[in-house]
Amino acid sequence: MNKNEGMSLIVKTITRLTVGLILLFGIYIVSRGHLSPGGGFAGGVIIALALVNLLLAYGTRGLKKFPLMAAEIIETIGALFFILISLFGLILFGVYFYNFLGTGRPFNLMSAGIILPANIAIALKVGAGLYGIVVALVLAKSLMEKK
Amino acid sequence: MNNNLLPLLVVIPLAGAFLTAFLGTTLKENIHKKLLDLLVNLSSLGGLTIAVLIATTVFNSRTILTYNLGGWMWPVGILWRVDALSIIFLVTVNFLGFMATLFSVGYMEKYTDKWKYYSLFLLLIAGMNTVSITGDLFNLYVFLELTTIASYALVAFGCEADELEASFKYLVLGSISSLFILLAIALLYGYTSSLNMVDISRFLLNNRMPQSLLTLITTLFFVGFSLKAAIVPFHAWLPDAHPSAPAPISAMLSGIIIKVLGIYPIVRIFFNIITPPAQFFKIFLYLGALSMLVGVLLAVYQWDFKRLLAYHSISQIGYVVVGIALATPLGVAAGLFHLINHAVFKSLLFFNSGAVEYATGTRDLHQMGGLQNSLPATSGSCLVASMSIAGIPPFNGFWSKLLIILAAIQSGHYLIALIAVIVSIITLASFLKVQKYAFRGEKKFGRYHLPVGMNLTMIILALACLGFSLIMIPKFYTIILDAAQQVVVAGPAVFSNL
Amino acid sequence: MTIFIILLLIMIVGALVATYVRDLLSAVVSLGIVGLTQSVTMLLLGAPDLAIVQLVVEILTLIILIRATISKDISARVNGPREFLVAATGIFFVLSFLLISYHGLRHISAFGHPAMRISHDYLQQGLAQTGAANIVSAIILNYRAFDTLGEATILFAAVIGVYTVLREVGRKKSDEQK
Amino acid sequence: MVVYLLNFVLFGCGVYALMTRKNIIKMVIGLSIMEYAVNLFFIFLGYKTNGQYAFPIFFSDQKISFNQMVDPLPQALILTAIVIGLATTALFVAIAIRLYEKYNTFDISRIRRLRG
Repeated sequence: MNKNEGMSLIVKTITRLTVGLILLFGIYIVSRGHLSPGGGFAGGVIIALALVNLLLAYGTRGLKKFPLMAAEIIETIGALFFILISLFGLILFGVYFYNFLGTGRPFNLMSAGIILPANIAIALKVGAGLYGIVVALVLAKSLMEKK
Repeated sequence: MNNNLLPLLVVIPLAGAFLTAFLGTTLKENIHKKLLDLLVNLSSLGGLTIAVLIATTVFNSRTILTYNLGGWMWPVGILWRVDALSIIFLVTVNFLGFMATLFSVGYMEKYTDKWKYYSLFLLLIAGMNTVSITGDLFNLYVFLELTTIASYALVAFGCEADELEASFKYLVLGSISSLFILLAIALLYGYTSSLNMVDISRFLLNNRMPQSLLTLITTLFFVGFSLKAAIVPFHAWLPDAHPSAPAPISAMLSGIIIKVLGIYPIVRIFFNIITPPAQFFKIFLYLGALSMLVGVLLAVYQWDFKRLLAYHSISQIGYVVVGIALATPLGVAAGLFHLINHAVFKSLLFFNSGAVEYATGTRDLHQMGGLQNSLPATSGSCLVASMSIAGIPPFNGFWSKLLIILAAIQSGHYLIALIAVIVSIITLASFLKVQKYAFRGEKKFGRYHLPVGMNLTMIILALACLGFSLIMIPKFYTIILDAAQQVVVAGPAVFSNL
Repeated sequence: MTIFIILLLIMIVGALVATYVRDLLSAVVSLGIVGLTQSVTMLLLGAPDLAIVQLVVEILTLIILIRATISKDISARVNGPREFLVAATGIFFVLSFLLISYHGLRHISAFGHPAMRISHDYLQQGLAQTGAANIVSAIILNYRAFDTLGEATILFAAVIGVYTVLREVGRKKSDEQK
Repeated sequence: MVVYLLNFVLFGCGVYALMTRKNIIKMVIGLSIMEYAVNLFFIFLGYKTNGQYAFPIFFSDQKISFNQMVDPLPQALILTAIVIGLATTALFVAIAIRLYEKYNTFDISRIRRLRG
């Protein structure tokens, strides 16, 4: 993994500065999904874009920190977590997808019952899944160029 | 109690799919192989037992099972609605799903990354379960899309050149049909501002839809769903997608996917929700007859076993469409009866072709020969399936084709009845060719022992080919077929009492 | 009202440029124009949720598409007499579709006056029943949460599908089967 | 009414691009344009006049009353449709790359090994 893989030095330094901010913005969008626009999907895709940004700037060397298998595992964990949330309603109240956490006080973070944990589950799933798709496409293409 | 079984129908396959993916990525190949075979078969068996339980409750109590998701009343929340019509599709989906998982334990050893196949397959079952029980149009669209996306990847599972091209063609036509369906749902929402089937049909009863909007929505829905059902003018993807898919997947595709995603929504929307313009059923009938003819004529020249079966699927779907398009009580009952029978014998034929390909490695009828004694179970069950698809008396195919022909004569479509008879004879000829070249003829292959799961599946399905002709007995006929055709023929009135 | 017409015209021009330009990369970029203008239109239509999702999904689609346009062969058009026939059937189909839809579209709810029979309940009791200030999130994850479960599963199926399609060898060699 | 028609014209552009272009990437673009048109049409159905800032989100200092707000149901549905479009496009591009690896071209007329 030589140094000059990925894009030029300027892009690498800019990415190093901005990746943290993009991730923070993604987490903000996910966590305030029920109060302001955004939610699990938008936040998840933003998180995926931050990681893809890292991958494109540093080339496949960036994969060490966040390998493809980790993305697959996080994605299935997110999916199982979301199914679990839906099942809790069935187990506790006998109604599938019931909001078993109540509605809480409006306009504050912990307010909307299952919406916040579900948003987190979706964000995990969408973020890791889309990152996995882009990594798989990038790896497939580099493999083909060698052929 | 049985209302709570409904969510399990969807949760078990979905949780199974996610667990399979989780175990597939974390554990090593040799560790997770046995575990996943067991897990997947258990979840599809669980789905089957729940479907049968729900079927018995609906048949005995003759009521409609409803379920409000999330506890919200149905125009606000999503409504699940299981009546006699959706029971037929529900039980067939889970029965074929269990057969396919049993078959693929042995068959899929030829492919790499078996856990990905299992995960996508369970998503197929979850999607079709929801499509057959949901009472909400957009929910039907989302899980229809889930089933098709899972089947795109499964058609291209072998990653060979022609499989990728077949999957590419299927993807293009599948996406176009999904867009047409979504556009039709948007227009319907524009007029009725609701997505719930019961709400829409009640709204349309008292303020009738103007003729121009009705034709637009009818054409969009019809084009969308007949692309999924491979009815003749839109059948281009089927003869490529089915042969290149792995055998259990082409068995599911021909057996049930084109029915749950194609025929069922057409029946539900055009009989129960919107009353289409008068000439719609005539067009639907003639397209069905055309599918019968075109499918079998193209099938006669084929020498590739699976491609021949794929063309026969198009012609058998034509039979089902002709039955249902007659819109008479006998016609609809005959169409649904043939739909169940076709699911059984067509999937058995695809399993046979898979077993032959597994043993001999070829799909070409020329290179096969004398398989009668090298693959006894396969040739026996293939004989049973060929006779039932050709409509030979003791087997189930005969009874349903007979009912369709009687229904056509009863409602005065003599030409269509004649076409049905001619097509049945050509089908018989085509399958005699298969028997002669593949199973009789001089011996080319030695004795070959198939994995036990494959033989077991083929024997069960061969018995089912015989067993399903018992539905002709009046007692079973009334509770299964009569109840279903009453739902269809009753039209929008069926939603009035809910 | 006119702002939407202008934005839609920009999108139509972007779509036509995307079909007729010969180089693949500029076709993908003009697809980006269509997508981002749609994001702005959704913002002006009072759908901030969708504007964010559309914008971000559009960026990801562009990344995926640009990574795929590696081929140097200029997009070969259907040329010769066959091109006229195909173009003619295409235009005929689009025009007949527009004609039928023109007559049909007169009868759905007029632009700007949606008949919100069910959405009225969402807006009226949404905050009280679900506690979520963002009614769209309330619908997605509480009233119609099952659609979102289906949605997440569709993305899961697509991810597993991409991994299946992109693996190098599909069928095991006959020797390593046993 | 004009806005709906322009939406259908955009849908027609997508259909035209899909039918007449032989390059796989152009077909992906045509399909995406069709998806954009259908999604936008659904949102146009839910718009209320001068509802540019009437997005269906409540704030503690609420200025807009709920009967001025835009229809939230199509927005919830189209969030799903956009992600379905992304899933289809990702699968499409994955298959296109593998086809390019096998046939070394994006031109579907040269990929015609199967007879339909």
